Amino acid sequence: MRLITAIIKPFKLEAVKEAFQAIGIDGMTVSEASGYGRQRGHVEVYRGAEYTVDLVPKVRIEILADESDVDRVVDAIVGAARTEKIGDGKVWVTPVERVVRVRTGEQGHDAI
Amino acid sequence: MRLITAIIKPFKLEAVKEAFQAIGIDGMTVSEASGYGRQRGHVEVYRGAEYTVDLVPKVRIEILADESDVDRVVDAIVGAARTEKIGDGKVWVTPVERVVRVRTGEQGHDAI
Amino acid sequence: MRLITAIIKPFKLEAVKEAFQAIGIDGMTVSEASGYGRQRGHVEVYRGAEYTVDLVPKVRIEILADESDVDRVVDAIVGAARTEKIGDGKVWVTPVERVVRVRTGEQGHDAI
Amino acid sequence: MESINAADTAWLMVCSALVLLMTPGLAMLYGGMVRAKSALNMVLMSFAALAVVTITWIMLGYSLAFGASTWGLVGDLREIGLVDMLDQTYGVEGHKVPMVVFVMFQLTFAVLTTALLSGAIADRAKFGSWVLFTIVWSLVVYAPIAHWAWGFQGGQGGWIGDRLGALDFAGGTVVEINSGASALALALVLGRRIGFRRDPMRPHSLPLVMLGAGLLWFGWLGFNPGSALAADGTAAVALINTQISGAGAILAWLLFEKIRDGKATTFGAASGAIAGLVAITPACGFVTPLGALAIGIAAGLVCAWAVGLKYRLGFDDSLDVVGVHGVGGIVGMLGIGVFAATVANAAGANGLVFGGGFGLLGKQTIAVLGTMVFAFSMTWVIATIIDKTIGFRVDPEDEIAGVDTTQHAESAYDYAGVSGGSVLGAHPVSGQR
Amino acid sequence: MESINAADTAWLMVCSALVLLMTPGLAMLYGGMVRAKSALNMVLMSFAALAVVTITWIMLGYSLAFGASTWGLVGDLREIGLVDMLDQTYGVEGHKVPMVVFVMFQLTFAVLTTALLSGAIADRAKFGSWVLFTIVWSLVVYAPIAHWAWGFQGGQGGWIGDRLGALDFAGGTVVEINSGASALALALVLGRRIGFRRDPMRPHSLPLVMLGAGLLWFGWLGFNPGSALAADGTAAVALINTQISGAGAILAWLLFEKIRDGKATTFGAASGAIAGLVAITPACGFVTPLGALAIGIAAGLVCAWAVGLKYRLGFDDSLDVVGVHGVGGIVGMLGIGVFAATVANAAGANGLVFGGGFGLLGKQTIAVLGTMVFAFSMTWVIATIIDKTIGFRVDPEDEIAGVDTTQHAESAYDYAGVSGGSVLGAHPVSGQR
Amino acid sequence: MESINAADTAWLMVCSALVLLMTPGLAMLYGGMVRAKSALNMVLMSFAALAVVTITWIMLGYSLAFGASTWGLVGDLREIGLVDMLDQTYGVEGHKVPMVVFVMFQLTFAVLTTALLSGAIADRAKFGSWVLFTIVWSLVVYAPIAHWAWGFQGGQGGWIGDRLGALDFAGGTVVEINSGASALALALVLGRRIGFRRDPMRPHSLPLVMLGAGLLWFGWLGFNPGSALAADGTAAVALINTQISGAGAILAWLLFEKIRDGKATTFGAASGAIAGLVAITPACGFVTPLGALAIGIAAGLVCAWAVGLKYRLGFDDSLDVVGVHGVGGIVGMLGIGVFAATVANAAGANGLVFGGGFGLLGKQTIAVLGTMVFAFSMTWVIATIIDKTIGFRVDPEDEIAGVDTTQHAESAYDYAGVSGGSVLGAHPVSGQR
Ligand SMILES: Nc1ncnc2c1ncn2[C@@H]1O[C@H](COP(=O)(O)OP(=O)(O)O)[C@@H](O)[C@H]1O
Ligand SMILES: Nc1ncnc2c1ncn2[C@@H]1O[C@H](COP(=O)(O)OP(=O)(O)O)[C@@H](O)[C@H]1O
Ligand SMILES: Nc1ncnc2c1ncn2[C@@H]1O[C@H](COP(=O)(O)OP(=O)(O)O)[C@@H](O)[C@H]1O
Repeated sequence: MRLITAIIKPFKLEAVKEAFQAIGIDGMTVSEASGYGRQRGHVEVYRGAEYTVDLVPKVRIEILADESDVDRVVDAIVGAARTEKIGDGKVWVTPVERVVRVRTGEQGHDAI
Repeated sequence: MRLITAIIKPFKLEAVKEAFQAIGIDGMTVSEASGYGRQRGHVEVYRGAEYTVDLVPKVRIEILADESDVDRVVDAIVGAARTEKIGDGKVWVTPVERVVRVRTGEQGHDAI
Repeated sequence: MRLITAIIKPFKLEAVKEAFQAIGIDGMTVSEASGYGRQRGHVEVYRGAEYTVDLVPKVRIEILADESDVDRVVDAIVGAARTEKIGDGKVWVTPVERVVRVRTGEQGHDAI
Repeated sequence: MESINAADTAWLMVCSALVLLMTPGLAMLYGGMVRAKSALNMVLMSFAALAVVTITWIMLGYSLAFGASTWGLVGDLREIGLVDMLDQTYGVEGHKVPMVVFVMFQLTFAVLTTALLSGAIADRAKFGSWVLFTIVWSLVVYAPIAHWAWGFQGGQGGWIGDRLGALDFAGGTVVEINSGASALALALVLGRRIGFRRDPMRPHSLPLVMLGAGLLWFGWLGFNPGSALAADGTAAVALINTQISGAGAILAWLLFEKIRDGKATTFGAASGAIAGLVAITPACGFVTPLGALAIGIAAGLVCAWAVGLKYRLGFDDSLDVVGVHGVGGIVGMLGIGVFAATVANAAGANGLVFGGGFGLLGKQTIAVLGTMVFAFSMTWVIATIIDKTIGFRVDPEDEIAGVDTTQHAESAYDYAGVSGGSVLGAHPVSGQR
Repeated sequence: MESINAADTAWLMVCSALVLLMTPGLAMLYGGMVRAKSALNMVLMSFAALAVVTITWIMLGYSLAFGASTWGLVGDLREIGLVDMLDQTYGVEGHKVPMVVFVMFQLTFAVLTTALLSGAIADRAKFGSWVLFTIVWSLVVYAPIAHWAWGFQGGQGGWIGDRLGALDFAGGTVVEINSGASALALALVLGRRIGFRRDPMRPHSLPLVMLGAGLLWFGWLGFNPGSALAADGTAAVALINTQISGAGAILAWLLFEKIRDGKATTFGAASGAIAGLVAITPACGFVTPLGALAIGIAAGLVCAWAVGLKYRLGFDDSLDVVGVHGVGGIVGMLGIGVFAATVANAAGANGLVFGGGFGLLGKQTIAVLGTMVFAFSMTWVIATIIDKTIGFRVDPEDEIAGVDTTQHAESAYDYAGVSGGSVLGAHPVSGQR
Repeated sequence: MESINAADTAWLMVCSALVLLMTPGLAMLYGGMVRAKSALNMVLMSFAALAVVTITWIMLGYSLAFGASTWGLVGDLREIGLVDMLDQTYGVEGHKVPMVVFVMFQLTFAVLTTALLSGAIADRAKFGSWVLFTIVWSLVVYAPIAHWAWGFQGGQGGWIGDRLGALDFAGGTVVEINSGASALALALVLGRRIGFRRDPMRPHSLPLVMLGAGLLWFGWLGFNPGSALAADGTAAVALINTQISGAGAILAWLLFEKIRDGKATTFGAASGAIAGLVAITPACGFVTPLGALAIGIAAGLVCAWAVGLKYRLGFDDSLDVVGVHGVGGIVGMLGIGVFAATVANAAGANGLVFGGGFGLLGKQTIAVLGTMVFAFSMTWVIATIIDKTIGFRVDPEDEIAGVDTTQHAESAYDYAGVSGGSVLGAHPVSGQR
């Protein structure tokens, strides 16, 4: 079992969702995040006082998947979220020892 | 050391907190998330334009725990968060190599 | 490849950012979280009805880094985020199997 | 049209606008007080009352309230639809205004009072049932009580104002006690919210609450002095008394909180303001400024204590209509019996401290009780009938998910993409059907 | 100064304040309707119109609208800068007010109408271009149409009101149809937003929308009855009619939604309110209360249907200026032809149902068409010239990122640190330059 | 009561309501400008001023300001508690209004001015100390300065208005310079916020700021023309001048920003509006519309520059009371010396450009300096005494955590469960004690 985490540009979420549907992935958890990296933020000015907002809005996606699905999931994300502009984000994969579905108590493959 | 992550229904947070108190777990980190899965979202209508809101509000809980506590923690979550309706969420466990308490620099078991 | 996750006090984010710049780390993902632990929350009162707000605002930082950088990153966080008051937070390290940069498809070390 | 007084006409038209604004103001106050998941429903209940009661009032309500009296209980139906009313005037010689201005001014009171009731049933009412309720209630409960207090017909009009001679300048019975007693009935019929006394139900936006309180205060400066129906000395007294009582009640409520809870709160200031404005409503045209101060302070203290009763007694009057409007209205009505002074208004009376004895206090008490009994029982009957037939309360799942999405297919806020991330979710299935 | 009527003066000054408030009210309504990333730009477009049109109006606009007429099309330039106007009066004998009060009252209409247009170009306009546009539009489109409808000069004034004899009490042509037709032109020139009909563009804060609707309603109670220019019986009729039509339209819109979509919505109530207030604007001083009710209900139904047209026809009138103001204005103007009654206003006329035949309806139709054609084509020309020269629309990246940060270097909200975490980011590069 | 003028009475009562609304409006403006963690405290400081100063004013303040003068410095104590005042009138023959209406109108000024000061001490003041401060300040600083400028007693009254003959129509000294100078003293006594010039302290809700600005503008249309104390030609001039100056200052501020920072901002529009309205406050009844435009533009430019001073000089006048009200008030007071014209108001004077020479400018300068010195030094003394005894500033930890939770046990917002997750935390320990 693996956990695939992706940080993407917010307006690409819809495209990623569609890419997942195409490969039969129909569960994920999404949350808001802010990114700091090569992509610069912007400057705001309030009564002449300037602030640099250097965190950029991002969306985090988490997908639990079987080891065998990992490549397809990663490729789907990379394919759908890419704009080729700086700040497109990262995807990473971490090992998971155990997964449980709360509703049923099912474990492992059956839980996702 | 393990990290137990759970995605649950928001209104079950209080019950999970109580379950943790019962088994002597008194630290966790909580954040907002949105879930996409079997549970459907809802439809909203603004001046006749319909939107499907297909992400459902969830809460993410993260608990660092000794390997020996993992089962108790997972059981506590599953027990407390279950409503037996679709969308109750998932719990998963990942390995952790190192834990540090910022305040003291304590490591491992002592850090949690 | 490792993922370093830190839960810190929100007003320490700026200090951590500076510490990272000093050691040449220039990417991270930040998100809001709420912490539950030794640090107590506060009480609020609305028309005489008292509520205990027992979750304390925190910031979560995630940094992907080479194994060799882990110690420096952890030390930088612990050094910058410490106030020596309860609630300074935790840092933990988990293994990562794979990292991809969405923009280019670069993998591993090159992706961060 | 007979010669009207332009100054009084201008004044009453402006006051109508001021009182009208109180309903959106109330919508903000109430909307801010509930959790975010039912904020819109709360707001919409007020706007629906505005729409419904406007129509019921011009069609029937005005006539029931101000038509020729039957036994002092209710008016007749001769003036429905405002037909033939456009060239009539209202008022005493020298202070005549176009009849429809009076109709409009009174209309804004009927609207606001009806909207007030929604506070008792936050988070859990079927919207359609609320709409139905407002139609019936505004005609069957509000209009008669308005008749009682304000249907002056030379001693042959409403029993409270015209026959008994109890004093109610701007609506202590009609607006405040009426809404408080009706709210209690509604709260009992609908029952407690899921999680009452267990879950946190704190206001989701106190700035919205404070905005509502500010707009209400502003409107009240038309509500009370406008009830003089002329831009005269009585209006002036009512104006300053309103201001003083509101201020006194804020300070009293904050002090109460500081002593009991250790901290004075913003929400307490809003609550105190409203309590003080409520209490002075019947009294503003009859008492001196110092009397107004006394009434305001009393209202602040008594209401600050009274809003806790619901937890002890276990009725879920969600936004404290009973504790603030009902109790505050009683403080004001009885306060008249104590502080009324003919020096403030020659057409008024002297209360206890101005040597008027217990007579006035007795009349005021009868007016209070009569209003409470009628409003509570009638509302209980109406709400029960609605509940037993089409149902008044939403399903538990809908209540937990929030009435905004389940009753109205909307959410109050979408701050996505503003501070730290963009979210999530909505995509148009079809732009438009 | 010749003797003025103090009551009418007070009334008109207060009405000026009420109408002025409508522009900030509109800013809240519009600001709440867009996504959070362009809320400020939306609000600022209204405030900029307030500032710009105040100046253009006193400098030139007032004179173009109310100066001596040339062929019924436009006024002259004799009264620019309000020079020598301070001791003049306006109005008929017995109802005179200081001239500058009339200037101010009319100014608030010019401001609001200009601000209305911004709803058509939400999320995508260059701010500097908008400012330039408002300067030109307020002089070249608004002032002439105001002259047409309200430039009464003994039959030698504006062609619509003074020569043709079409009726427009408070701005069905000048404000509503004008803004609707101009908005359509603007929407066409700027083109659709990125993601129109694909992305969710739901209102980011419905409480803000409802607040705006409430403030607008309040202001409308000065806008319409104030247009009587005196605190008299006509103002009174306009007042109650305004209230009734708004209420009727809310109920009609909610019913429409309930039947079509299954649920009545808060946003629908706000939209219905505005539709009803729009439609009664030209008619309020000429119809009976029951006529106002009919017009309100018609407006609620027709506009609820009309706001969907943009999706079918594919023009992105983002906040439905066309569907609500344009269509609502037409309903009202034609409604006069049907429901006008001299019993409501002896200076008015009788429409179809009061035995006046089709004559009035014909005149109203001509007024509607004349306004539409002129407003649409002139606005199209102005907007196109601006677009071809300095550009009217922001870059696509700026539009996606949001015009608040890209046009104004601001974000609407920063709730960091309040509920569940503090964020993030901003640090001052330099306190101040 | 002697015969009153009903039109003037109606007008002044409405203006009282308009000015009263400015304090909640200010609460929104100020509340939106601070970080979310201290928004409620900011709002509550205004509401507390409303409550406290209402009481101090009727008890003592009014008498100190308008009672019989001692050496032109302060009134006597004969009119405390409004006892025996209910049947008195105020004003010149033909324009008499009930005395309590004048008391109320002036009361709303005292309230607002006191509330203004809170902007200097955002995020860090002990609430109890603020309450104490407002009691003392409203009596010891505000009332005397009101006496100086407006205590007209046939040349035997206040030294600024009645003896020196400096002009201040609606409060350039009393309200604006007074609050600016006092705010500076407060800011110095309390010291800088933790993180001043280092941490981002951007407004947490600009829509709230804009709402506040809108309500303030609306109220100002009662504040300035109401100061004519009659619905007459002078009020009319004040009305249109107010509008023009506000508009001019918005445009000037936006232009200043565009040139210096590259972008015009929403916050700049709000700031410009207030700067322009502040500057015209003393001048509105004495200058022509073009004079008002000049003053507005000057105020926009000067204040846009002045708000940066605090960063250079290092005093933390958090919400720029000094830079906007103090500096704007000076621009207006001196502007009178330049632009006053008897053609605008025969009871006024001619300034520099209307051939009046430097005399008036000299008087205005003396009035400005006298007000500044007195307000600054008295406020410094009062604040220092409070600070040395019970303390005026919260503990550093409380300041970092936010004064809302630490001073008031509340948080402004709880949007949990609305967009993307429900949170978190609060559960009732006890429903009620
Ligand atoms: N070392 C890192 N650890 C965790 N997240 C990172 C790291 N570097 C970048 N990110 C995340 O990836 C996002 C994109 O990174 P950025 O450097 O801006 O562009 P790109 O990935 O296209 O080179 C950032 O906004 C941040 O959320
Ligand atoms: N493959 C997945 N990876 C990550 N999170 C998931 C996945 N599938 C579901 N979830 C999370 O679990 C929640 C519940 O899943 P859902 O399929 O709706 O119901 P259930 O778990 O009861 O079958 C989702 O809302 C989502 O947050
Ligand atoms: N077992 C745990 N698992 C995950 N997060 C934890 C755990 N214990 C504490 N935390 C996080 O660390 C934060 C600080 O912990 P706390 O016990 O309050 O203070 P300290 O770490 O200084 O002893 C908490 O607010 C919470 O976010």
